Amino acid sequence: MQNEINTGDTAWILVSTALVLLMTPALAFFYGGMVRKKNILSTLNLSFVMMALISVQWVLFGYSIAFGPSIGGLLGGPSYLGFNGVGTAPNADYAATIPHMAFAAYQMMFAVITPALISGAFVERVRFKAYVIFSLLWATLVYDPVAHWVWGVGGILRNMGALDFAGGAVVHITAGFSALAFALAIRKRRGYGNGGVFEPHNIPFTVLGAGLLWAGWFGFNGGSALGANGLAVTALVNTNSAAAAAGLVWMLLSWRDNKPSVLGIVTGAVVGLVAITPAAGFVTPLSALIIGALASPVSYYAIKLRQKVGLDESLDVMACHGTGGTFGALATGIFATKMVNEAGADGLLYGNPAQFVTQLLSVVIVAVFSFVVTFALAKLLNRTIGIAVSEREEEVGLDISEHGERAYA
Amino acid sequence: MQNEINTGDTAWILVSTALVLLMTPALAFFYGGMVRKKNILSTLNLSFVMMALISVQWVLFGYSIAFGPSIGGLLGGPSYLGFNGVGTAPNADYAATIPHMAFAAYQMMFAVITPALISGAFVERVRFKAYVIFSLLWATLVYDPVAHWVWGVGGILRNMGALDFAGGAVVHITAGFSALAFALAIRKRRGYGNGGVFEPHNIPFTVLGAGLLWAGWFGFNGGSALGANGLAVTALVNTNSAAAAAGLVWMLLSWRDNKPSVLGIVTGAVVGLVAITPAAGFVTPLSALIIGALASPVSYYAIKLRQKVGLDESLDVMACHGTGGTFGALATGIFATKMVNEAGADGLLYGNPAQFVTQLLSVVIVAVFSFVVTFALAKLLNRTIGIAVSEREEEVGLDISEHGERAYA
Amino acid sequence: MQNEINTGDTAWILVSTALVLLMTPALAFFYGGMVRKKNILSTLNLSFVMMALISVQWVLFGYSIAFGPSIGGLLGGPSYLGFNGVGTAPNADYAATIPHMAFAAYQMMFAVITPALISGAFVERVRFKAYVIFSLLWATLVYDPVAHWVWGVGGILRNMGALDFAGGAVVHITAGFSALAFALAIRKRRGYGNGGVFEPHNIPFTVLGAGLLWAGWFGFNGGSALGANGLAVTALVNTNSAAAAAGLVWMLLSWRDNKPSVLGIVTGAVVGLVAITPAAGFVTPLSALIIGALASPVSYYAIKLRQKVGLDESLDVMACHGTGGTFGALATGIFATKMVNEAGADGLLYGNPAQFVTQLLSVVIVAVFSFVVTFALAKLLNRTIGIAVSEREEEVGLDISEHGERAYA
Amino acid sequence: MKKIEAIIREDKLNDVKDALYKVGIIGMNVVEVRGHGRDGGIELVGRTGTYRIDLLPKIQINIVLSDHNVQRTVDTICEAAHTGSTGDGIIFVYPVDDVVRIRTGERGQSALQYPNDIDVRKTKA
Amino acid sequence: MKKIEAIIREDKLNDVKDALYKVGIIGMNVVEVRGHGRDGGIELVGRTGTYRIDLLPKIQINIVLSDHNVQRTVDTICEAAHTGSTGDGIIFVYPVDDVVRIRTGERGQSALQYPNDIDVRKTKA
Amino acid sequence: MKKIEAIIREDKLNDVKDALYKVGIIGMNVVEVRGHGRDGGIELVGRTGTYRIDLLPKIQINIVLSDHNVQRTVDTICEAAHTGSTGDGIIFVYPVDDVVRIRTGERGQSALQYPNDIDVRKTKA
Ligand SMILES: Nc1ncnc2c1ncn2[C@@H]1O[C@H](COP(=O)(O)OP(=O)(O)O)[C@@H](O)[C@H]1O
Ligand SMILES: Nc1ncnc2c1ncn2[C@@H]1O[C@H](COP(=O)(O)OP(=O)(O)O)[C@@H](O)[C@H]1O
Ligand SMILES: Nc1ncnc2c1ncn2[C@@H]1O[C@H](COP(=O)(O)OP(=O)(O)O)[C@@H](O)[C@H]1O
Repeated sequence: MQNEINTGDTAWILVSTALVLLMTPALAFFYGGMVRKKNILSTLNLSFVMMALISVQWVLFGYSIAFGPSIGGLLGGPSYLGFNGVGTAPNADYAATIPHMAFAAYQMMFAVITPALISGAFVERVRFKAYVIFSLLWATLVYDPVAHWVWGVGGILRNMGALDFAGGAVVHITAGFSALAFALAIRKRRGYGNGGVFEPHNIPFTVLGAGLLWAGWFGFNGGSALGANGLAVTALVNTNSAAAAAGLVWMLLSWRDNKPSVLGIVTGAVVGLVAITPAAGFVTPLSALIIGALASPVSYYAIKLRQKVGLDESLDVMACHGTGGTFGALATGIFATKMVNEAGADGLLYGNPAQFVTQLLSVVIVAVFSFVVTFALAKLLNRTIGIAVSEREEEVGLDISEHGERAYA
Repeated sequence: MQNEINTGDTAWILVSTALVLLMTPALAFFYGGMVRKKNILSTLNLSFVMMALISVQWVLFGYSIAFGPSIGGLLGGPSYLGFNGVGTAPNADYAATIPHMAFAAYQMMFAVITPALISGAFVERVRFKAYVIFSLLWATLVYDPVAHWVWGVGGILRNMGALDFAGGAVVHITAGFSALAFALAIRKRRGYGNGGVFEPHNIPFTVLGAGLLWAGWFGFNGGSALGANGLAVTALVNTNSAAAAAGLVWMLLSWRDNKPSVLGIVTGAVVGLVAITPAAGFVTPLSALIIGALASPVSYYAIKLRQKVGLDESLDVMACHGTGGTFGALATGIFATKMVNEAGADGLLYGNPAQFVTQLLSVVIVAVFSFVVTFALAKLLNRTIGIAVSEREEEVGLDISEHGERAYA
Repeated sequence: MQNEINTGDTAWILVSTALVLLMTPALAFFYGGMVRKKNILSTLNLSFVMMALISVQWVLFGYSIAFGPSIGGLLGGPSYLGFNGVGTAPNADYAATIPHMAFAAYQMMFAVITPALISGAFVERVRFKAYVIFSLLWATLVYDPVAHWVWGVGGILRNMGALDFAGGAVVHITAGFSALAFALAIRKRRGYGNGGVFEPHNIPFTVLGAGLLWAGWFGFNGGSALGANGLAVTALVNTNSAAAAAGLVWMLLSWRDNKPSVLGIVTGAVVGLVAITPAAGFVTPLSALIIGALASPVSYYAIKLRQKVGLDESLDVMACHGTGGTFGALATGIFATKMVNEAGADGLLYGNPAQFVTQLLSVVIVAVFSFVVTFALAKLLNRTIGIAVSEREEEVGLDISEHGERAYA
Repeated sequence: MKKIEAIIREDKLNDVKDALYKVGIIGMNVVEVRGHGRDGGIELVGRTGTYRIDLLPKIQINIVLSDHNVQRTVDTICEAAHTGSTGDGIIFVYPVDDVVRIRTGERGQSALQYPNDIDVRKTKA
Repeated sequence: MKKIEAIIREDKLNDVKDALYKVGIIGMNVVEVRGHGRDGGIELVGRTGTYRIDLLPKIQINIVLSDHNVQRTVDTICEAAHTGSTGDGIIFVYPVDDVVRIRTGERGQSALQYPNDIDVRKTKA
Repeated sequence: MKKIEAIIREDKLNDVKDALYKVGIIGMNVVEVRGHGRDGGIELVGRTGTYRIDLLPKIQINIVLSDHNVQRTVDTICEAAHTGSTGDGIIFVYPVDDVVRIRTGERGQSALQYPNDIDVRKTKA
């Protein structure tokens, strides 16, 4: 029987679950290092609290919306509410060699980190209460459906043939475009674009976060093979290659403009990790190097553009995740090859331009959907409870005004 | 033959060993963030040095006391001194599919972290020399025997039918009640309960520690299945669920009293992890959510009580680990079900109130034993070499007075 | 067929790859805590950037030089340029049960961290541009060939019968002696040995780094078994034992001289990890305890000597890695026993003094080669582009002068 | 010459600095202090419940300037730093005997002048 | 009016603060400094052996007050901060020209008064 | 007695301290400040491009000493702290009314003397 549990595959998915879980605190520090001292706890918490909030949401109903039996390709049905029916036997639809619950747990960690990613858009001024409500709604109305479309059996984008190995669209494009939408809905930080200085208060924290993210991403992309097999290895190598190339190129870009920035190198690495995410299981290591190398300038100039426009999308979630994820999804349509993964498809370079079109279409659908729903949510919340703290509270800092705490004594 | 090594199971236990090892430095930072700047190195070291001290103790004789062939259900015999006879073939008594030495190594990490947990009771004033001697004696006289009673083949509590999946009693109850005993034996910090302000000096460190602890706990509880199987997955999901629910509830408690505290959220998560430890392999994810959700108020009000009483059990090891572990052990007697784990038992809710009584009995035995031995040890050491530094040394800070070092320049 | 992929083995190597990757950021913090505030970003980056630079080098040609079909035992041939031919089927020459690419990825992480280790020799004054060029050349001219000699099928030292389980020679001796050579070629830091105070600016970072290194080393040594088997378990237990014993002994040494230094304890642990590296898969746990216990005084007095001589080998790479690695390689020749690993050899204590001589010879060859090539490279670069920043730039700090950044605001 | 020491709220630094630049006060330095006055401290949230911090973070701005600039500068700071609630801070004025600019060796009054500051503008006028 | 600058041991801050509150000195601010005097520095332990730090962390307390409070305040600090061993610190007294309270605009003496402080008590008496 | 307040570059602290020890100035304390003068700030590199910091880190050295030591001390600092480029810093001199050494209770001049300092040497000579 093919549906027996394979211990090696299970071990790898358990570990990958731990690795992806760890990415949320890693992200907390990656972001936290870039804010001012008075907002560090607030920023750390915007990520950390997702581990609590979305984990509960996922067990109660999120997983069922995302991976329950499809209702018209749009939503999962209620079969798995409360992890009911999510047992230790495999669910062959998704992963035939590991317990169903391992698949559900692994996917949970993706659901947790995605709203945390968005938080970079509005740090240093968001009202915590509004954020809690927003992220709960967002997970339910944006993340879970999109996960269903792309990965759910019967999901509309999956049926269309869109490739997304580990969440280029599901995680990064949704997060990026939602960040953009939210940033347009919330007011700027005091003094932004107007003499205010927003100096990162602890870049070592950002480096620490980046280091942990890099390692965690091996679980994010490698684990998406859902087994300890050749595909997992390919994904891991591609992940590492893209991160490396992107880090190097960002270093050179900042060097040309100025000096080789450390913040730039680690940012570049993260952008490379983002860009390879949809492609990791479909391309060769050399293609991964190219994808990483090209992702850096794309995000680099996207940040410059964003700054020029004067939008306070504070930690550049759109430029890093939205643009990076979009670039990666399109690159998948170019560099994918069945030589690497028979279950995948050939891309433009391998004689199949149609795949590129499919990728483009899926990107547009996910981006527009995420943007629109998020913008509506943010505006609605702003009308009702307000999404930004008062200017006075912002001055004092969110650690004290929102949490009554001081990070450092 | 059933006693062949399974590579998948072995891989998972190796990884779990690494994850649990990492929990000790994680704890170091969890605790370290909450002390004052002048005691950070001392506090980090109280955890870190256990990795050195107890690892050696365990290889030389600790493992043999805990898991050697039982002598009357009370102690293990000397068969495994110096890891003699602990080879790479499986020991079917404990884990039939992994090398015996993997089991021994995995268990070692539990022995290492437990005395480190206790250190939270007396940070900022303990004499390092006394701590080293104490923890060596404690590991030998408290931890190793209790591990034998609960987990050893023939151990008295195991024979009684007490359930303790991953160390609710062995790790958390022993640590918590020992912390209480030690705190009663050692003098308070200067100014405690008397105008002194003990502001945490670096809450981000505490958040970092909590993030690493959460991930490490997947190895702590998930690894206790001793294989990469359905049970491991269940334990992991339960672990995550309880942590999440407890974090959320603590947030709400602190919000109601004041503001949603970040230190509170991460503390809550850790308390949830503690409470689910004995239950992780015996309950359903929904029960895990409930256990987590209830553990938070229990510990929350235990801290308030402790503060009211004026006891300087500085980082609330009793309230978080002692109370949390006790609550979890009892909850196991309520929520356990054979549907999750046939090797387990049914609890109160599943028609077997006797299990609850068994759990209660085992808790009392372990708690009383830990308390009494620790109190005696602490008093004895206090008479002989002194367990607290002088007030003058405390003023200067333990980093300089005990270690001759300064953490930050 | 024996060449099928084993999922358990593959899972363990994937995880080990992640663990070893994580050692590079861990090293960044281990080193970063010991420099002054104005050089923290620079120091972190000297490690971090290797993840980018050497990963690319390895995929493009490094792996082929190290593990391509041997050309006279000296170098690997070009078969694997661009990871060409490095597929998902096993390469039985190196690891018969995991994808060839997994082996290549795992080995990559060793290539990444080794030049990062060297950076401890010249922190706080090295010119970044020179470092980038140096490390690229060093990886190509020193690391890749030596890896081939020791581990490559047909490699000259492998053929000689030299034992190096996980890189005592390939990683630590090359790094240590190269550090020594570079330190002799570069000028001292301003004020070194002349009233200047070089106080570590953040020892908690160093403790964090040490904790992560310890856990990562389980992948470094345990993974070198290339499967989730008894050998991996033995290596892991030995690794932990040596680290523990070395940490304890260093504590006692510093206590005797002064006070039990926390920086000393964590340094000792790292030295123990270094020393056990070549021996981890060949000795018993009790031998590992002894190796760790003896490694500490060796490195301890090596640092004292280095200080007395007045050489500014700033973070003691030679004393910790060079001396520790050499000691470990020789100890392997003493304590190795076929009872632990049949594929190994017996050492001096087990009646085979010849092994000791082989070890000695291999150490000398690797040490001399590393020293000479590095010294030549450093001198050459110094003549052309200069390997140290100006004194004025050093005064300002490398974070600002080399990277235009400030770590803390 | 006088020295002005203004203790203000942390988050008023930018406003005060900008206001001072506008009236031509350019030379200054800034220290982080913790102070206690009529302001009674703040409650912070711990794991459970709260604790009180009675020394609050403040910013101290030090400016050395000519006597005739004191009044205007004090007024400028008062205005920019004012919120009306407890904790706004306090300004002290001290006598100064001498000033030496390290780079140029200039002494006294002239060491205090900057291209666009009040005194220079006055001199030009 | 005078300004008192007291350089004391870090760990004496709480004692001195409490003693000052008791005699009615409420307004103050505190800065972390590093100082060198007769105290020769400390040896710190490194990986092996030790190294010397010659600027030791100290706390500087700044208090501005009326002339007639100076003596009592200096005595109070001296008593609370005294340990008798090297490194106890030093107190400086400076002249002050003026004081302005930002919130209220009060000037001079009256800007220095607090509900329970020495001067107010005296006035009431 | 006078107080010297010297604002210097961060990286000149060791040089200045050593130079002062050599001429017998031993008592001092040091604070980290951020200052703005003719020096216009620095550009720092961010993820892309740069941003400007207009308050630069400086070191403030405080020394209280006898009147007749002021000139020599100011000269010593000027020399040791001088680089010639903008941002070298500035020295202020203030009057001091009194000094009390906490450990010994010594007051005034004598509280300022150290075994090897200028005054003591002079007295011996
Ligand atoms: N007498 C004083 N000496 C020195 N600093 C003082 C004095 N009085 C107040 N301060 C400083 O001024 C700050 C603000 O004083 P506070 O009394 O709180 O202002 P407000 O008048 O707005 O209530 C204090 O935190 C302290 O730093
Ligand atoms: N002349 C001085 N000017 C400024 N600060 C001084 C002076 N003398 C001493 N200090 C400060 O006072 C502190 C304590 O002085 P020290 O001579 O060590 O005290 P003690 O008299 O107890 O030995 C020093 O660390 C320094 O901060
Ligand atoms: N009028 C002033 N009041 C207080 N501090 C000042 C004043 N002018 C300069 N400073 C301090 O001196 C430092 C150096 O001044 P700056 O004008 O940059 O020196 P330079 O003359 O070398 O250009 C400043 O950063 C500031 O800290």
